[in-house]
Amino acid sequence: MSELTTPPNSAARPRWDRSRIEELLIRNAMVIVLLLVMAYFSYESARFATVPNMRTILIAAAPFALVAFGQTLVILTGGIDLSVGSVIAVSAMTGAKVIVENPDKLWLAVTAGVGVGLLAGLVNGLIVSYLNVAPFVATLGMLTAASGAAYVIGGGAPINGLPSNYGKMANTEILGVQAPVIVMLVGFLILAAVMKRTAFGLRIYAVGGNRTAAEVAGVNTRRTLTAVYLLSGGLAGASGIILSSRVISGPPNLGSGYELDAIAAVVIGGASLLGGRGTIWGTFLGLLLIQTLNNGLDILLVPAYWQAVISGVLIVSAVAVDMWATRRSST
Amino acid sequence: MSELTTPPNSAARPRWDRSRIEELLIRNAMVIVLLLVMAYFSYESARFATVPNMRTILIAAAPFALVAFGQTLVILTGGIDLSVGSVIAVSAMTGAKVIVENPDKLWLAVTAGVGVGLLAGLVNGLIVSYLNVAPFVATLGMLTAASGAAYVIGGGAPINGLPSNYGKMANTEILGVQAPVIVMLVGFLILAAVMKRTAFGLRIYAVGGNRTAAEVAGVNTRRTLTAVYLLSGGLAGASGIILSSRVISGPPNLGSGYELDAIAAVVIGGASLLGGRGTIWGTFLGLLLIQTLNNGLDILLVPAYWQAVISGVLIVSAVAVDMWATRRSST
Amino acid sequence: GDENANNDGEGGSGIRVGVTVYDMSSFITQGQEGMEAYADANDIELLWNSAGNDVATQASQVEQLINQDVDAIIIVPVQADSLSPQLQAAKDADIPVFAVNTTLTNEDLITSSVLPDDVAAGAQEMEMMAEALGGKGNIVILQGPLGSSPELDRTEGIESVLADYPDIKVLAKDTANWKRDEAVNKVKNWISSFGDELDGVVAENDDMGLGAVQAMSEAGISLPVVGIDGIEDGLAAVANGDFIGSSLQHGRVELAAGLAVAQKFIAGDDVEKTYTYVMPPISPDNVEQYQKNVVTEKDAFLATLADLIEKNLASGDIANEE
Amino acid sequence: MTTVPALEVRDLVKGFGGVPVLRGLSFELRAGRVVALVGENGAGKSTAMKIATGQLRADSGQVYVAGELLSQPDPMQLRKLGVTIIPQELAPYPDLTVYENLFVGRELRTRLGTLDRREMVAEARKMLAVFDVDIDPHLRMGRMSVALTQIVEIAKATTWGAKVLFLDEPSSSIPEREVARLHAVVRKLRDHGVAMLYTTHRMEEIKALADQIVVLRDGQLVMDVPIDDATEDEIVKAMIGRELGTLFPRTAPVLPEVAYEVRGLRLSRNGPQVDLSVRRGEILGLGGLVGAGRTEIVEAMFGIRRSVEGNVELDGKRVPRNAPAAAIRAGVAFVPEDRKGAGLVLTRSILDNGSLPHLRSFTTAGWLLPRRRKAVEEATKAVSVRCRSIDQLVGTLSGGNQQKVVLSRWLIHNTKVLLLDEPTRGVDVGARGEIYDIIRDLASSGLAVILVSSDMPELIGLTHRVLVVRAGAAVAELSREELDREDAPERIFRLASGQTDLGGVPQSARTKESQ
Ligand SMILES: Nc1ncnc2c1ncn2[C@@H]1O[C@H](COP(=O)(O)OP(=O)(O)OP(=O)(O)O)[C@@H](O)[C@H]1O
Ligand SMILES: Nc1ncnc2c1ncn2[C@@H]1O[C@H](COP(=O)(O)OP(=O)(O)OP(=O)(O)O)[C@@H](O)[C@H]1O
Ligand SMILES: [Mg+2]
Ligand SMILES: [Mg+2]
Repeated sequence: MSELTTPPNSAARPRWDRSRIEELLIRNAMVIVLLLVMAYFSYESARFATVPNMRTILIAAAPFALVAFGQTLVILTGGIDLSVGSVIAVSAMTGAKVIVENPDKLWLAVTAGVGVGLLAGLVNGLIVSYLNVAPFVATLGMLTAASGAAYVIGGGAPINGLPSNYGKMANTEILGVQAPVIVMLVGFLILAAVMKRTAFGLRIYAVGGNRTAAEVAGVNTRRTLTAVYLLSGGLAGASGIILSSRVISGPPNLGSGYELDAIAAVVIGGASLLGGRGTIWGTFLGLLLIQTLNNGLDILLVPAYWQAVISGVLIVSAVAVDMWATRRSST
Repeated sequence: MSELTTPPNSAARPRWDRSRIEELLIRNAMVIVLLLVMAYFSYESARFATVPNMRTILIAAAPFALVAFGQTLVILTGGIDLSVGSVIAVSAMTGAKVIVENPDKLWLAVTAGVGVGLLAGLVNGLIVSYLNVAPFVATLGMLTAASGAAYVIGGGAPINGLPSNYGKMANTEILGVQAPVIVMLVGFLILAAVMKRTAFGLRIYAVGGNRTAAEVAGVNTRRTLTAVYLLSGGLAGASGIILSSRVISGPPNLGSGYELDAIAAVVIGGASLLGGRGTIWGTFLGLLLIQTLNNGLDILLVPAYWQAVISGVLIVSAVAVDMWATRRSST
Repeated sequence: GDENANNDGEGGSGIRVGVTVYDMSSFITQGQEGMEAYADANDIELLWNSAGNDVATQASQVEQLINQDVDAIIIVPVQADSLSPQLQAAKDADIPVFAVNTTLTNEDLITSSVLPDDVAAGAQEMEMMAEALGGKGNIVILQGPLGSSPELDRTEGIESVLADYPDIKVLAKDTANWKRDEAVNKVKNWISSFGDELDGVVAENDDMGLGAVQAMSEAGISLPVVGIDGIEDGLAAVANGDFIGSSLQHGRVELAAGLAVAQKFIAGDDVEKTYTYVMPPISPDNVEQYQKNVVTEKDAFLATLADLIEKNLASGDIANEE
Repeated sequence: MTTVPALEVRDLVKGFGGVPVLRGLSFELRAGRVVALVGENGAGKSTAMKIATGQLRADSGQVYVAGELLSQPDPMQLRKLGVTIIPQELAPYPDLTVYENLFVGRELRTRLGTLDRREMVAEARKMLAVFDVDIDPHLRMGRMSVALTQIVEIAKATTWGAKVLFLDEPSSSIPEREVARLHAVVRKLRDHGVAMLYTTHRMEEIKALADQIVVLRDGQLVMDVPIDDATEDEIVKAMIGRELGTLFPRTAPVLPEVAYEVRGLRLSRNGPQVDLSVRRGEILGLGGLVGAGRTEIVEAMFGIRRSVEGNVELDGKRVPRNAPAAAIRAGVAFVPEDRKGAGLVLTRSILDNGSLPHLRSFTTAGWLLPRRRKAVEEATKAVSVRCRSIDQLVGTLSGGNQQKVVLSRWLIHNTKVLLLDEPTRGVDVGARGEIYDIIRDLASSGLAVILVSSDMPELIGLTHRVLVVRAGAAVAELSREELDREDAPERIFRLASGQTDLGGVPQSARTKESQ
């Protein structure tokens, strides 16, 4: 085998594998961008690089991270989940409604909220995999419908007057780390492991890389797809519970617009919207970049609308650089 | 040779081309859905099927139609333009700003507004075609950035005190038809003709169907792509001017969310988000369906949030039926 | 369905009033309850539309209502200074138009308006804060969606008071779009930015104020916070000391007043050009009564609302709740 | 030959991710001459063509068209200079009609500048008539079979007056008689002075068509001579660096037990019924014309295409229909005809692709086990996949090696039946021999094999028995003895095309058919 595995003229070829180094560099490119942004903010404000501020970034990132992780799986299959913003709202409203009516049944509120998210995800998944409706359309419909449902639950208004035990969930600390941050990190570790080390993860990549080939290899692609949307819905539900617990209220427009930010995080993290390419780690970097920008620009007192302009330009630039690097390494 | 061109069992194959008839039926399916919806509303309310109400539907559809037409071209190339909502806002703000500073220079305001739209579209197009950034990301960046820019133009506030001549544009009637409706119809006829009768139209389909092949066939795919985004931006700009003229006001959040409705109209109209398939006529039907729903549900006094639920479900169902019909006809 | 369609003439004794609101916010949901209570009591049919925060949609809805030949149109605008072509169309169709909550600039096209004094509300909350700080300190301001008229007016009110307090410094002001979750993150970032320098948070509504309270509790600090609106959680925050105060904008009262004005006009009574809803201050002393009206005993309150509104219109103090 | 070459490349160097693919390649194409470009899978043929047509950029080297050096060749510029390509991966616009497909990029216009559709349809008819195919130009391209698609692609590239034409395996998926028409077209173009570079893995085509032969090995030119100066053996030796043994040594004997049995399988209510059985150790061939429905049959047997009724049994146990996963578990393996489209996940590694069908046996509670790697490593070694490591992405392997990966993954497991659909399409002679060896070895170890092939020598040389399929049903069977007779190809063809005459002779039928 060995003469077959080494191409002739190997003298001309460097010992280390250039493509791997470039791949490493590309991956690090986003780390480097993140570090540069952080360095800039630290230079501009002594208030940025402090422990409390890092905690602030992390807790803001947490609910958003769950949604982005779920979105990563969906995008890896070549789909998209536009409904997560509304699913956050409908889960939060459900949780709030349940807790207001049963103030001592915290577990019921959490179960109901996450359950509604799972249900929405399941419906998305079934529509996408069995009715063959394009994910964009199926989840756009769910975006609209679930947002309506969130208002229906509250009768058009936010649910106020939540008992304080509901707020405990998101506001507890364990060993000095806030509970949502722990949920985020645990979620990250589990999902990263699932994607790298389980059959389910491999099937997700396979379905996204080539659905027909996955089918030929005996993968139940419909089940895989359904599971992925289900997960995305469930994570959005969990995110809705965390968000509403954090603000101890159930606003029917909670999470609106999160879908676009979540997708942006995934794409900044190097995933392809065509499916098959991307990692949970990349998404984590992408969302840290977004959250760091939000935080740092606030600290520098940049007005909201300028923040929008700057984020828009930075995100497109980051992706353009990434594209350029990837192309260079593969052509 | 006959065995190559005729599938086996050719006795069972009718003389007329089955696919064409089915395609006709599929196309009519959406017309039928539209007519059913209209019939239902007419039955429920005598106020629905009146000339003034039809005029209301049409004038509401007009600015939205321009955006959806542009979006159709973009989607035909396999792309997506998420930025149109913000481009509407930034164009409206520009037009308003110009007319407030030069109350008698209507032409300047219109030129500036549409020009800003064209510029945004050009930037989208260049980023997509030359930097190879995924259209979703490029236009998502533009969505954010242009929305910020709309606020920057107004200094964070709407532009007030527009002269009444600015409102004349959208509120004039020609032979009893409101100007925006005429613009919509003319736009429809021109674009439908362009797509059917010009090389540019054919090339748009080709680029969306198979970009590499188009390149090999000598199509300047980058120019085609750029032109399409440019057009989409310009149409969004025109839409922004019409909208702001219609209400004689320059709100910085004008048009927000229009992108998703426009995409929905295109997809309901039978286009594929993968590119290469769809028509302007289909989009026209799709947007009439959406506008009729909006209008009819309002007239039936369905609460806004129930409207959202109903629209979401109806749109997904319509597309699912369409998918089913298409599949049936092609297997 | 059919009933509306067929009995639309003046055969019944009732009148038909079209309403288009900017969106179904909690304020509007309250307002709808108030209007419906008043409508039931006065045999008025309401045609309720929500514009989803889109001016163009609102324009279409006004046109639809004109088509339906309603007796009056009440607009709770998405955008101040908009819709003049539609107002003109209503005038041409001889349908009176009433603006509630936000002004529509083209005054001669509007029969009458019922407007909260947002400038005064902003000033009122800033006065509360100034008093709590002893006229000296550093604050941050959470604004509504930039460019919306309550944001513009409340900011104007806040700034007018600040002019009298040269020792109060505004460290930062930015929008959190009326939202609690956005405000939490915004204020936490500001706490990072300013640390101990910060002395108080002025929020242009209660929701954002509650977000600020949450942010401070996460950061382990406690500073005076003031809001506007008197929503359920805001009233509770005043009661338990999280807020130093708020201002009551009671949607039920304000929107019902708008409907009452419309009804009077149709009945041929004289109406004033503008009714101003001056938001009563909420302090720990009076919060209990408002909690009753807004939350705990709101059904009882709604039952008496029609009479209350009549009384208020006569007295001119349309925000009165006693 | 004093004129300048129509197109010339000099010293092309190209690498992907640090791995060199072309190392200083030079050749020239002259007007009115056909150059055959041959080489193993992965030798760099497509890469060279893509560079010469501007789709890829070389790391260094020059492209001259009619003596002019192009600084940065791009497809549009080359198109203007009269250079075009029929790519290896077919590239139709599936949602456009046939005539639109033919005219994109050179639309016919009316005097007003609008599209002249009527004229385009008329022209399209003429263009297709050259190939003697009666395709309605209004048909949607996506509804055409691969073979017809390829013919339209050929018509597209050959009829607009190109001066230099690259044909990258144009005959890989069209039946033999259409290949003959393609050759006629190529000769006609040659007579009109077009310069052509033609890639193929079919030896017989080279001799039939080319004036000059260029052999590529590992990115370098190892032979560039007039066609008459090289024998077939020399060409093969230059390509693969060794002598090629006999492709089809005698196959091992068949065991008596029936392994796999299909009874009454129908793909649609009124469709034809499929019955067949294969014994252990047996290689059963399915022959037929393109579009005969062989692919549909094996896909339905495996379960990825819906069947509505019937019975499939393996070792006497029923295998559920319409459930590929269950079929795999039962021991059925399937190598699809379209390896890129249906066989492989190009964005994943050899490891992942190799283990994908067997994840159940490589996991506990869903978690992947280390023994997966060892199993895949062994399987790829057994078929000598040429790769850097099993972590290499499958998409970066050459065609033949990809095919071996698809095959190798069924070596890992308890495979009992192997369904092969065109397993050597686009595979070079060397690799083809290796694949034949593997198939034979598998059969002699007791597997039952069903081989769908349009390659006549392969069908006849490798199998124990051949079923001829027409219109979705088996119409005849040829035993090994019948296959050994001289007229076997002729008989299979006649059976496949529905000429019921089973006897010998009718030479007239043949000539009539090829007119
Ligand atoms: N995009 C790519 N990235 C990495 N390697 C590539 C890429 N494209 C081609 N290669 C490698 O370049 C080599 C040459 O590929 P090429 O397609 O030119 O081969 P070929 O001679 O046309 O083979 P075949 O007969 O199978 O078509 C192969 O080893 C292949 O793995
Ligand atoms: N020329 C054609 N026109 C229309 N339909 C065709 C044509 N060729 C094939 N088909 C369709 O494809 C089906 C069979 O195709 P299939 O790919 O299974 O055949 P095959 O014998 O495997 O051919 P190949 O040798 O190309 O793999 C037929 O039932 C027919 O419906
Ligand atoms: Mg090749
Ligand atoms: Mg086949």
